[in-house]
Amino acid sequence: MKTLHLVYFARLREAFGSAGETLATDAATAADLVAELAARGGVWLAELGGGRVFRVAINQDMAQLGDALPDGAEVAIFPPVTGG
Amino acid sequence: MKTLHLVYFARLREAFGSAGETLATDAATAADLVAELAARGGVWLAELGGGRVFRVAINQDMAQLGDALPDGAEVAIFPPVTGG
Amino acid sequence: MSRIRIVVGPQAFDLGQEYAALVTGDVDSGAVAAFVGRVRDFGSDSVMTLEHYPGMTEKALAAIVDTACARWPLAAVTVIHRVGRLAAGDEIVLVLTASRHRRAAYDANAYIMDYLKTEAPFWKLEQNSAGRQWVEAREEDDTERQRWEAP
Amino acid sequence: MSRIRIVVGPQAFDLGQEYAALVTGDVDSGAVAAFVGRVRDFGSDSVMTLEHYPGMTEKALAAIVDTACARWPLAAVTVIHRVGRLAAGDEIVLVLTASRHRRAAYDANAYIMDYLKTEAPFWKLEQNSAGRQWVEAREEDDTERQRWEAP
Repeated sequence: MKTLHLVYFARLREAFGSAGETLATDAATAADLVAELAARGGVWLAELGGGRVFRVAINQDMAQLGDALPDGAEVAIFPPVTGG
Repeated sequence: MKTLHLVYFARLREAFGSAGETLATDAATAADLVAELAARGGVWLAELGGGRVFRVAINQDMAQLGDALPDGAEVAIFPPVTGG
Repeated sequence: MSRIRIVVGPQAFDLGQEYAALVTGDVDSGAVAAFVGRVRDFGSDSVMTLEHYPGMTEKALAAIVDTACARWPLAAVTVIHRVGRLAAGDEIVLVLTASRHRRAAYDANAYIMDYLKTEAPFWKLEQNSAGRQWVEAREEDDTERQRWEAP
Repeated sequence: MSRIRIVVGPQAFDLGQEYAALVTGDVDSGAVAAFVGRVRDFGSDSVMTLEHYPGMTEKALAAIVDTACARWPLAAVTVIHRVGRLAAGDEIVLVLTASRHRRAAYDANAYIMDYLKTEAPFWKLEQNSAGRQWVEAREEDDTERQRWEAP
């Protein structure tokens, strides 16, 4: 079991009705975590279940779905960025 | 016979010791004019005789050596430009 | 070492002042390129809100600028990105690049903008009398970034 | 029609003021690119003198800007080129391009500079304690211009 600090931004923050949460999980990779969240159903499934594009950052670095999740990591999930 | 208003700039102005002159000539093209000037010898030959690069403008448009010279034209001869 | 200034915050910036700060005392940078991104009018009473990911934003911009400095001979770089509420015509982003070489100043500037657009965690929310919507990422921005990755 | 401002003269320019004049009232140009060329230090007491061909200079710059406006969607362009005596660190040239599109603003700006460098009749004379010399044209500038002519 590890502890992750999840943060959500922009459209996902609004869709989830949450800016973040602390989660105890066995997820080894970002893909595992996303699958666990999508399994909640509803807006979680709609946003993370494959129908829409999102990005993941681990400890404030852009990450790939296959990347490992260290214990205590800050994991951010957000839409493709639109700054500039 | 036509009349041309010649103007010289930068290194060529200094080499010729002249900012310009009015010339009565039979030169049909820029190349004819350049040959006529180079035939003066000395600095004219040194600058226009083939050893150094120069540019010609006819009536304030960049020109090629084969371009015709209209009567009354302003013909400028100068080194490659170095602004900006 | 390049002089680097990165600012993320709600304050407006002044191009003239930022340029002056960049070049004062520098008689070696013959070329300075600048880019300013502005809020375009998207309808009556349009307001844009820029959200970002504090902490990661600064880290991502620093990484992009460091990569640019490794790739081009840059004497100085400034990147300023605003967050919060902005109106049509307001400035959003400023990138300044100073170099001995014109091409380096231009290319590094465009590189920084192309990566900022696709890697830095900012999101635009547009609101006007017709409603509110999060701006969608443009495929074009990915294409423009990818040209820097060609072999 | 693009708004075009071309100035050739001895006066210093102010980037901030020129930017403000370019964009004031324009809420459609989301992208503004700028380039400033400056006198680099080339030795103690260095002084540069910019000579030009009055009349042809303005004509050549106008032709370059018109071509850029035909090639890219530009809302406004400013080109300022100084002549006369300048010291190290002084600004020589300013090009501002405003567009709806980032890539157009960058490319048009670089295009104008590349053609200005090879087609506009300006000449630089450098003077310092070591002597005086006319700056030689660089082959590199021709190469950079030629990339716009590729089929």
